[in-house]
Amino acid sequence: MAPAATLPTLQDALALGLTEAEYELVCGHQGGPPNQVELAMYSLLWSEHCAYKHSKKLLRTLPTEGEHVVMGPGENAGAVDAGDGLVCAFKVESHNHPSAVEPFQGAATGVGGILRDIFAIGARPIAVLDSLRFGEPSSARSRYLLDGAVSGIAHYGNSIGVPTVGGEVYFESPYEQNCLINAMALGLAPRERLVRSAAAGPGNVVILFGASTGRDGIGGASVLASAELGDDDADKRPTVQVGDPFAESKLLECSLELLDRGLLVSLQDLGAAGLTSSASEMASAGCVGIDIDVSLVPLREADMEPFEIMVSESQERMLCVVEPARVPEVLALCERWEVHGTAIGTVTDTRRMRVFDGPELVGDMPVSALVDDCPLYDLAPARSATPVYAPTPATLASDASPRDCLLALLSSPNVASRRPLFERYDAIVQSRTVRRPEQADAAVLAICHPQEMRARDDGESAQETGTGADGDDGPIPALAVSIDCNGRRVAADPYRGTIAAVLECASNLACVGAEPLGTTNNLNFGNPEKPHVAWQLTESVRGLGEACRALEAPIVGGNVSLYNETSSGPIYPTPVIGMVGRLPDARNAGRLGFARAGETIALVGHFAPSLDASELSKLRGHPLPEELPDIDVAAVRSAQFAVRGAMRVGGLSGAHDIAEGGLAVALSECCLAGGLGAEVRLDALAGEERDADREELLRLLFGEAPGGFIVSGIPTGVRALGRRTRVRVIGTVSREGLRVDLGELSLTATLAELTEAHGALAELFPC
Amino acid sequence: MRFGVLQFPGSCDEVDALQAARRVADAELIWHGDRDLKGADAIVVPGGFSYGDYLRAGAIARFAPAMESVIEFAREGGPVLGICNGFQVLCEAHLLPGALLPNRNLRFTFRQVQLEVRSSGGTFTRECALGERLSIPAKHAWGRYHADEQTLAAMDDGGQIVLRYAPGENFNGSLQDIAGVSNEAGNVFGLMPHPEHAVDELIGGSTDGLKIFNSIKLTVEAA
Amino acid sequence: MRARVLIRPKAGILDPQGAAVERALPALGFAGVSRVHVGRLVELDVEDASQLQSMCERLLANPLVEDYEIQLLDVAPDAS
Amino acid sequence: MRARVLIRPKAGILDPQGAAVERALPALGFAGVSRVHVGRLVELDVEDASQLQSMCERLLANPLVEDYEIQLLDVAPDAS
Ligand SMILES: Nc1ncnc2c1ncn2[C@@H]1O[C@H](COP(=O)(O)OP(=O)(O)O)[C@@H](O)[C@H]1O
Ligand SMILES: [Mg+2]
Repeated sequence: MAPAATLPTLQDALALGLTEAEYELVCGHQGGPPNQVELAMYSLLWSEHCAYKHSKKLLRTLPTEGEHVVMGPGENAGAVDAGDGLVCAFKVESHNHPSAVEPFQGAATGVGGILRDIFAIGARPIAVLDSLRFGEPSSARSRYLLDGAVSGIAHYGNSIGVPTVGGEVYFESPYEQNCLINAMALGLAPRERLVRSAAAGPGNVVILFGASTGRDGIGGASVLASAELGDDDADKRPTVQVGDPFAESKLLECSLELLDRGLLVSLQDLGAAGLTSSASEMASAGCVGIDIDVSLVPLREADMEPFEIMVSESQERMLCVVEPARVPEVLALCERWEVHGTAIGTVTDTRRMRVFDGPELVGDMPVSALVDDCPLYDLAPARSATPVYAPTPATLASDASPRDCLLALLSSPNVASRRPLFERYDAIVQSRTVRRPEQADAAVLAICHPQEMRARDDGESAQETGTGADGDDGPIPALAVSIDCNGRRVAADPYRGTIAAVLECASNLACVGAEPLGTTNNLNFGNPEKPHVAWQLTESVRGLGEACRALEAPIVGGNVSLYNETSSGPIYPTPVIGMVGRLPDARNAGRLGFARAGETIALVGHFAPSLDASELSKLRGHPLPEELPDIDVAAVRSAQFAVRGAMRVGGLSGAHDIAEGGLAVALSECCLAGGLGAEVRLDALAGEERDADREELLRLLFGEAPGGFIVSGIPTGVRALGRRTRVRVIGTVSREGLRVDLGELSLTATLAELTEAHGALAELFPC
Repeated sequence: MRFGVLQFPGSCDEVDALQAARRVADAELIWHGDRDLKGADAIVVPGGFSYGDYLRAGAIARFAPAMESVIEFAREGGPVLGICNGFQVLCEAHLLPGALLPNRNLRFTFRQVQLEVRSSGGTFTRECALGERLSIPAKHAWGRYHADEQTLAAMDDGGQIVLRYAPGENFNGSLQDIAGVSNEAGNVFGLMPHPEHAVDELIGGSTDGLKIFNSIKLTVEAA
Repeated sequence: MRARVLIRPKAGILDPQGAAVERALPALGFAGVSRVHVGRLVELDVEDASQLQSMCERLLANPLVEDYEIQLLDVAPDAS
Repeated sequence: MRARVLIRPKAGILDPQGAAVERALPALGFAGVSRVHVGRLVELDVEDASQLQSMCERLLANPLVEDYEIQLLDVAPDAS
């Protein structure tokens, strides 16, 4: 052991992010002050990022079980039953703070990290989605972050051959200083290939494979990932982590082949906190100990200290446990995939994490102290008495005509077409993308396409899954996926806003004919030690749990990103929801656009729109309301049920859920997606409103609420929905532009006008 | 009739190409490190990011052992189709004239593009009519076709400019809207758009890409 | 005045391109090559050479992950 | 021996990267910049410098569209 004179002090512990009380606890566990390696490891594992100190108690309230759940929270990713012996693994993760420092690499390594979580449990990644938040695009910094992040996601996802099939982006000033970069990935695995991360079998060998270890992101997890970004963040900048998708593509193939050959006891990716967290968590999950010799770790830079090796966040690395007899075979396979494997340790029965540097013991800690004994904190929630978020300056006059409102909304950054973003992503590689962005409300991915496995040179054509889209006429089951969260609505009302985000995902799934299998979430919030943020978090998690219970879409995994705030205040609370569903036959996957002139257009659902916290209110510069109207979750659910059922039997030509910008924007989007127009009469609807004044009519046109859908199809198909929910026929698909009759507030716009307004984001990506 | 589809580290669309080829004939993957083309009657060099696209797209892959065999195969008249990264590899290997440079817009761009068949009846376009439009997705960052004027003139005369982007579709800035070219002998063909992603109504909405795979099959079977 | 800026991955930062080239060269029969790094080259005419450093910091290089070196060239090289 | 290879787009070939830099600089307040070209920089240790030209022809540059210039450096620059 290192001599006492070189032991770090309390000051060092504080600098690493531990509190004085936590440091005392560490000393207690260690029987004295920890040395440098030990302190580094404790400080990482006891960070908010790894220990969920402020969120774990809340997370325990979430529903995590259900008939489709195969693997719930606790593993690298959750998994649900996808049918036919396959499971779908999925998870969303954030890379907010690294991306604020270096958006390209931050976003790229965010994608790399979430993909590793998917293949760490044995699933082949089949899709990525991104969820992004920036300040208003009028700010140069926001545009820089947007371009960098999108480039980084494109770089990593495109290069590794996983399609990016969907996502979302919002521009709001509370994200100006603290952007959010969340990435979600899905994978497919034969059920028997699923693997857990728990180490087992004392005497088994711990093998590190993939990239060599450098000084990447040292201090990242505790300093970079969980502290508020101050003005002095230049000093806190550790070496930026650089992603190498080419290395990861080999790591992925190697990992899956190791599992296919049954060579591994367990597998784990190296993410935040590198070897420290991977090894300790593997040991903890398996109730064993692990000895690691850092002198065996292949280094990219000479002279790295043991603690640096233990905390390095170099990308594209994996850790596995292997029975001694299998080690040569494992190392040989690593060589074949050019990912270099090295035995760096052994599983022990000591239940201690021991770090050696050659013969010298440089760290020795009880696994349970490292992983389980970090204190958990209670939140002290209290709603702020004064508004926390300033209204956005008005850009639209309150007496603007309905037509001007519509065009302003269509061209506003939160509503305009995302084409300039998603055109930078390969959405079709792997040949299973049945619905790409802007074709439908959710992405749809065929399951049965025989490409689950990448076949290899030895002619194993490895068609593990089903029969393929061609040839036979059987159904082609598919997955649908959606990611969503309107942070402004959550800011107005964390409980109802979060319910709305969950409902929105399920509505998106319903529009393509899919029913939810499970949910993932990324809780992006400010500093939980502040009462108002604690209140937001508590209320949001309450809404999340209730909504997922009501929809029977349990939470199978997720992530928490706290301290997203700067001196200018916290971000909008942003519980990003990702939901995966299944549909029996991809051939009936819904589209959003109008399909044929002459078809009937109907408004479906008990839609009760409100301008509170709506996009229109934002453009008008209105402050956030005190709360949102109550949501009738059961009614929304029955509307989803009706739309889903009709879509599955081919009873509808199109379905689109009404979201930002309300009915008029949803109609415009259906026109644009189908290249057709619409003749819509809302007079009858307005007649339902007693004494409808101008604001009431605007509410009908542009108000927002969960549970409303625009559907189109032949009259009988549309009316059939009425057995389960409310259906109001409002018009007919036409060849001309959009025309909405609503007394004095009638409006018309040509398709060209709609297209131009909707294309407003193009100027953010100049050539 | 059997297709061989090369597989480099970093290839992404090789399984897609394999499955597309299997819609018309047999097909097998060929590992980059193998010299044995396993008796394939036609070779597909697929899309993706071979060797990470590092240095220059296609620059490293063209030296793979399997490519040596492909070069020989091509010299003997065997049909070779290069798609996207495969097109870049074939240019780097000098099996096709010209070079591919970063897109004019400097971005990876994914878009369904309309192509015009400018040379029909050959190995790869037997199934297409002159002037016919094909709807095929393109997705790449290095797709700007370049060759010097003399070469371009000779290619034009020799019917080597097989596909052009339809008016308004050339997002990468290729000279003369060139989307796909063949060698003088007509047995090597490269294009930036991805015909293997236009083989299934359900998945791409277009099946125009099948015409290229079918053309190869018919050519091989006629020989 | 013609100027040249050499932009390289910062020491210690992963350089996947350099690594890929280093692995490729021996296969082509070039032995004895090591420490390969791939960066960018920017050449430009400037009226005010004192601006170059700030141009590098703000646009040409990404100082978080790249180092840069400015060279002033008396004569413009013929690659224009 | 440390060597440096400068690789530039051949004269007359559209250089969109150079053009983008040239457009971006004035917006950042840098005036008087012209003829901007962006290329690649490869630095490496070689045992046999006579191999460099053939490395460039075969791998490092594409002579159809790029020019290259080899510089031999006496001292290794500190970017390792
Ligand atoms: N908001 C959340 N909801 C549900 N599960 C969560 C949430 N946040 C984290 N988890 C779960 O906690 C576990 C640890 O998460 P994390 O430390 O992010 O894992 P990893 O290191 O693999 O990225 C995971 O199983 C994750 O799914
Ligand atoms: Mg993990």
